Amino acid sequence: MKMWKTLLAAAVLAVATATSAFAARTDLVIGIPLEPPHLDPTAGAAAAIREVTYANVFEGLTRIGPNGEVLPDLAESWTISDDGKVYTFKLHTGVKFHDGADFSADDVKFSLDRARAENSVNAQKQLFAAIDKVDVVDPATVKVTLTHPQGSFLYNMGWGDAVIVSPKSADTNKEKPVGTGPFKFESWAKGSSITLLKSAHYWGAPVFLEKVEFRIVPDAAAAVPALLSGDIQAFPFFDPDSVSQVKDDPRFKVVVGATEGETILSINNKQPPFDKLQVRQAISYALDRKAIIDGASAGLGLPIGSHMSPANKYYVDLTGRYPHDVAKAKELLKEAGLENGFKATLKLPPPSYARLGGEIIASQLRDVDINLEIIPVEWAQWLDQVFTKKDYDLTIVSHTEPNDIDIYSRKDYYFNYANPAFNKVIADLELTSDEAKRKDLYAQAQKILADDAVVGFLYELPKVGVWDAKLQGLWESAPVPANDLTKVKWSE
Amino acid sequence: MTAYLLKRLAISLATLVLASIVVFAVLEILPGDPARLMLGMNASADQVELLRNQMGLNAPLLLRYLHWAGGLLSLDFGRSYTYSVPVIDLVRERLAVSLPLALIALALSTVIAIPVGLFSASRRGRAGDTISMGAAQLGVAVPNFWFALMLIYVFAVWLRLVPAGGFPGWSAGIWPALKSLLLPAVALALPQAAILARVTRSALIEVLNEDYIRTARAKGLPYRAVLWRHALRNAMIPVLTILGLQFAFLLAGTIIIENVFYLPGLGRLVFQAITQRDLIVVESVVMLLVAAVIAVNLVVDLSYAVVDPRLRSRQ
Amino acid sequence: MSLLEIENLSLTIGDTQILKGMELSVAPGEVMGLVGESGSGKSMTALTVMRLLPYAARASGRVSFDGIDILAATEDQMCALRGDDVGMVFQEPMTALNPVKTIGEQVAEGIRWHTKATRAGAEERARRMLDRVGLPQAKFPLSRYPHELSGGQRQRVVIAIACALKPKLLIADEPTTALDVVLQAQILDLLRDLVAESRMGLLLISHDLAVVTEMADRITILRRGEVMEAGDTARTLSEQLHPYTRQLAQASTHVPARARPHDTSQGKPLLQVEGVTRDYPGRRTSLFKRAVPIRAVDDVSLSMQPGQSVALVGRSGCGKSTLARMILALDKPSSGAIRFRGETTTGKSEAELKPARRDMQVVFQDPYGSFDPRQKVEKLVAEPLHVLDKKPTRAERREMVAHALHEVGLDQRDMDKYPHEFSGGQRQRLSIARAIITRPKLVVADEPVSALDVSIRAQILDLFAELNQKLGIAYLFITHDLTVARAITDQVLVMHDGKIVERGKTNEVLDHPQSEAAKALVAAAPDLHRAIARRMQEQG
Amino acid sequence: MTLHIDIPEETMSGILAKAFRNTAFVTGFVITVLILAMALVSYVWTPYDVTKLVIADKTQGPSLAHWFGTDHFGRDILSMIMVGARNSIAVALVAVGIGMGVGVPLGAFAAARGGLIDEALMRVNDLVFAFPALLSAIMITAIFGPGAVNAIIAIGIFNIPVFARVARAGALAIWPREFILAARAAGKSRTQISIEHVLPNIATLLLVQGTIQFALGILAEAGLSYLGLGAQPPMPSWGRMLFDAQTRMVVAPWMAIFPGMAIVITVLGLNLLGDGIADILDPKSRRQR
Repeated sequence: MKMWKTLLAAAVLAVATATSAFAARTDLVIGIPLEPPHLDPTAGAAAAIREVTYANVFEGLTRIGPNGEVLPDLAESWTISDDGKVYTFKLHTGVKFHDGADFSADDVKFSLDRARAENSVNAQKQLFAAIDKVDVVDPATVKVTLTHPQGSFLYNMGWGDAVIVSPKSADTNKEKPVGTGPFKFESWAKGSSITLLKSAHYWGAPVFLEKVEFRIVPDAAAAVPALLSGDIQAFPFFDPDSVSQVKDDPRFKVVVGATEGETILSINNKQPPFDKLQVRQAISYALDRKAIIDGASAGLGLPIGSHMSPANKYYVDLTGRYPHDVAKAKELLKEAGLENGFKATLKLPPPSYARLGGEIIASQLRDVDINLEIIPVEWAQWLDQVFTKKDYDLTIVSHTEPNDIDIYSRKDYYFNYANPAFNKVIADLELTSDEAKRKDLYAQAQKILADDAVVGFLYELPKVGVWDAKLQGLWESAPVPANDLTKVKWSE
Repeated sequence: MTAYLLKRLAISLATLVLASIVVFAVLEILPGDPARLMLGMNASADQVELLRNQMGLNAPLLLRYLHWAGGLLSLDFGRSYTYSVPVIDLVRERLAVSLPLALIALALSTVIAIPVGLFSASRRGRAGDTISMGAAQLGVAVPNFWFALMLIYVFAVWLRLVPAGGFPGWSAGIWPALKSLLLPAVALALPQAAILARVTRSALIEVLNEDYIRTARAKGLPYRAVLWRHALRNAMIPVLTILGLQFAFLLAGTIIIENVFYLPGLGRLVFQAITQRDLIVVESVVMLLVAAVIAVNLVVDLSYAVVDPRLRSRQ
Repeated sequence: MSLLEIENLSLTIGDTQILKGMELSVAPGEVMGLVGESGSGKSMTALTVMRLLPYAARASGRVSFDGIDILAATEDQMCALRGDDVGMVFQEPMTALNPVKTIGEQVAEGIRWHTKATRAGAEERARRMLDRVGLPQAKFPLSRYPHELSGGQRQRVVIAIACALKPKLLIADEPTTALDVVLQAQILDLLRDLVAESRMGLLLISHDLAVVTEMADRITILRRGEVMEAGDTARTLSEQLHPYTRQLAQASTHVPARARPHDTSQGKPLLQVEGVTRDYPGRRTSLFKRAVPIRAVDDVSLSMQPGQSVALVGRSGCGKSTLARMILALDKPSSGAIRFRGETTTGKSEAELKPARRDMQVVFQDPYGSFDPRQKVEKLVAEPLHVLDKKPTRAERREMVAHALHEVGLDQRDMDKYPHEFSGGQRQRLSIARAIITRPKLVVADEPVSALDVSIRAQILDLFAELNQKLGIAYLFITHDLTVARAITDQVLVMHDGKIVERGKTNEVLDHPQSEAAKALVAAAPDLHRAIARRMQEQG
Repeated sequence: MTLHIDIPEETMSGILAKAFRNTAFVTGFVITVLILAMALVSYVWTPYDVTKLVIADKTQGPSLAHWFGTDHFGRDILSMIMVGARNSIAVALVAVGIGMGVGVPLGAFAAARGGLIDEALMRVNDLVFAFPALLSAIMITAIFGPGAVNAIIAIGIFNIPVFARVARAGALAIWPREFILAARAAGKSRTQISIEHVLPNIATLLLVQGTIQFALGILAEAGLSYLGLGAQPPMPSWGRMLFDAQTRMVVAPWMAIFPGMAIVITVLGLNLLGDGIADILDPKSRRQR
């Protein structure tokens, strides 16, 4: 009896302190699922690096906006030569790095040259492949010359990998990132959290938050109680599978946005019997996308029929190409001489979309007598066995890079798919700048992939954000991996 | 005694060396390339090879073992592949969570278990004994991670008394830090306390059947005095053994609990490091844990001698 | 008026009746001997007086001590009595002391508890008490732990604890049973002196009639929880009015009827032991010094003729059991040689030993520990058949077992039973059946009767004698009990500190010992006739 | 380490009569038999097909149709617990088998030989003990990939030193007995003695340890499955069910509660059974009853 009283008293006290803290709040704890290996976006591929630093600590010449548009950033404006090969950037003045160093055109040249150098460890070197040379015109002007025109150059310069760093701090950015952004790095408790503080001398529009903590919560299981108990106020990348736990709670806002993540059932096109078109098509017919989306993604996410996000302007709806049709699938298998079905493996990387989706797909393919052995793998093994060595039958993965339909034309890519007709379309695209023609070429490309049933196209990975209902200004979608906090504030 | 001590030390060292070879060999056959993992899907084979060279992954096996083992001796554990900071720094940060957690859990389980064991042993066969040992049986049977889940939903989500997980760091102040270790410590301690209580009880019952207990009773000491002055100390040896095992278990076996509460402890570090193929971290932490187990065993062995004078004069 | 008065005491533990209408009294300064065989309830009587009975025990009747009704006393009252007015000494000195406390603490503890003395005061009294029981401060400081003392020394500490507060009554439950005869004599002397000094009443519990006769003024003879006879020691034992008393007395001094000793001079010796030494690795005193080995058997030579019965006697720890094991080829000598039937057994492999094993068998002391409880008698008794060259068929084997059982006086149907279905004496018969089934030439018997009650002991000795006559088996009897040696052997070897210090015809050596060791053994050995005679003499 | 073994001297019927008066034994026995029966029944009948996903029925609470509710794929939780019992029992049982099969001969051999061989075997034992078991199990499954078979190996390996230690300690307590000496005097070899006399006398000790390791094996399997390293879908496993449940605790607590209780009850039953056996066969505890 006495114990209960004490407990109650403690509870009241806890609630009281929690409420008083709400007045004029300027701090925020954001949950992120993965810990960044380090904090230098120019030296690693991990999305987690960008989820902490992009637009907050580091800035580039341009930046990507909440809806995937290209916006000026450190470059206040630019001009493009008529042949499309020379870009002249006009830079903001009075910009300082967090360590007090002045920002100038020299830093831009340093950063771009460093990224494309021979020994560069930049994870996206192809972004800079078109650059021929970088010239400093004056401290506030930079001229970039390309070897050939590149439609996506300004977009490329908005990637996290292309941010501008200072020569003084470039080598130490992994541990102590120094950029020009509105927040400066404060501390990193490894395995636990990363703290940023408002930067005193930010050149742009002032931000609202004083202190931001990125708390690392790898398990969806831990995320829910952390959110419910108020320890963490925002999960911009929430596991869709857990949404049901909070969606009816008025304290929280659930925001579903789009990503560039085409979630697909990847097929090893050279591995018999998957080298037979009928088999791949049979698989496509056997898949029930609605059940997969309901079961693996809480009903969130749009079905796709080819490798293109429905939010993309080049998107063509091909979801009707392979309706869920078990009889048809069985017929195709019979044509392929596999009326008794066959066995295969399904290697699943850790994310819940893969693990849950895999169970459902295995159950669906069992209906057409394809028996899948599920082999869960860690990312390291997946990259090694599936991606590099192509030692797999089937796998599920989300390709989150934007506009990446060209991967099907890459030599030795892990799909083991080679179609000269498709390769030609992609090659033509590189050289075509006419919008109408491009649109047509993209449509062709999508159609070829669908017809060939290269992989099982499942759905567009939703970006589910869950945060405190009083929080404003977080991105709804994720055109690039980022947690842009420049406009985030607490409502009273 | 000195000879015994030296012999024990020598055996411990030999075990450590053997363990280091086993650890190194096991991790060699772990599939997955750390360099590829660091660079991601878009990097070329050349880039991966470049990084492998930089990380020293292409050196001959023996050389790498000697380099690593030599480093261990001088407390230089190398640099983490994924974090690119010295492993020793990582370990130090994580120990600041795991060590207090293990100690609190151990203290908690001892404080609960010993009195329950004493109570139960002295009321052998009566209702109090049956009830407390029934509870202990239940405690042994509950998986600690399931218990942890239940605790979170009751105390963190429903009652909101303590955080659901995470660790604010000692810099946030002693109390908030301790508060966030409270639930994990309870989740760890209760099943351990159940085991310890059972061991305490049976050790005491064993001792209470000894002749010298009768001698003490024949001196006119009341039962309670005999229990405290004569029985408890003699029953300490099995209890100490279990305590030693538990400390080792708590330091290393917290992997699951640290995952449930997303505490940045040693257990989670090594779990993550395995999945991320941060081999150097795995190797170092496993060695550290093995060393801790061996050291604890040594300490337990020596504490036997403190408890039992017969062992002080053995070889 | 009596100090302790037990009237019509009955005791049950669970469903088992332990004591029935027990009567006993002890007057101040009197020594009362309580005699009985195992299971007679004598220890339970002592525990009833101390009120230290097991949980499930129920006592009725009347026990009064110094005017206090013990059975009705509260636990607090009992605590005040125990250790202060009543002290108790137990049988097993090795386990009666708390191993983790110093002897000083253990003696002083009761003193402090009852007198509320200061630590220093209690320690001073403890020191004086230990000095009194023969453990002077100079050699045995209070800071010694029990494991640093020998069995006899530990029993002195237990006595010091019991007598520390000069109790009115001292209860000694088989205080010397676990000790060898020489130590037994010393401890009994000590008890006698302590009792006389402070006019304590002493309740001495023992299975050994001779010990009780030497010590007690009056005796009570107990059998299966009932008093058979009680009264003045000398008169009771000399008159032996009650048949059970007579039976006990006769069994204690029983000598099997034996024909004249075999002619031992003829032929080749059966067993020859030549210069055998056995060292055990000793304890290292320092890391840098080599451990000094402990020499258990030191340059022993002996020889036995076929059919001869030889006793190997000595105090505990003198090396006699080690020697026996080496003779049985269960242990290897460090140096020297053993020849059996003229062939060397030392350094041979188990396969090479098979012929020797056939002719050499063993009987152990503990009738309970020497049988695997998981096997039936048939298999156990047949075990030595393993060494036969030709494996007997099952029918043959049963035949042989049946025959062996018959020879030791057991029924052949017993072969389908498990060992726990037999009593201690029957088990020792089984043990002998096992030993003779291969018709061996030599049986080594290691204290074969010392764990048995006197009446059973007499029967087993008869059996040994009979088999010796019938089968011509030679015996090597290992014992510390001179009455056994006298009863059944022709020759005796006296062993001391690993060496054989005296040898000769049994009667000659025991009647006229020459060596110090033999003299001490003979002097200390309790002898019922002698004790009765002395009692009679004292009383005139 | 010294160990005291009291060898009960009783007939089988006496032991059985005693067993059925022992509450712990009876309770443990009944629970264990029920769980085993449940696992066996699941081979021929379960309320629902556990390999059939019915997404439309997902996360339904307990009802008459689904006594323990349904999971996130609409599968019947009662059916999954029944089938999952198979997996838990199989993994733990085989792991105990591995531990006994390798550990007991090793321990008995070490005790019989003594000397350097004993020392060396025990040092290897210490080496295995020095590795935190769960961590090593994680590494083993990381090398060979997760799955029921690898879980068995990982748990089984750590059972070996446990049984080796128990068998050695038990055998060391038996070896100085006089009946062993008698057998040696009868010319039996060490191996013969180990098989004929030592092993039968430490069998009860091993049986008790076996039930303990069985229970621990079920807990360990649950832990590994909870980390996603145990049995893989579509084969249901209790630990995996908890893993799936933990992200749905708010909306579907039954998904966590029932499999958790299944584990608790099974482990409790086995521990009670082991305690009961130890109680019945230990004369020392009997004395007080």
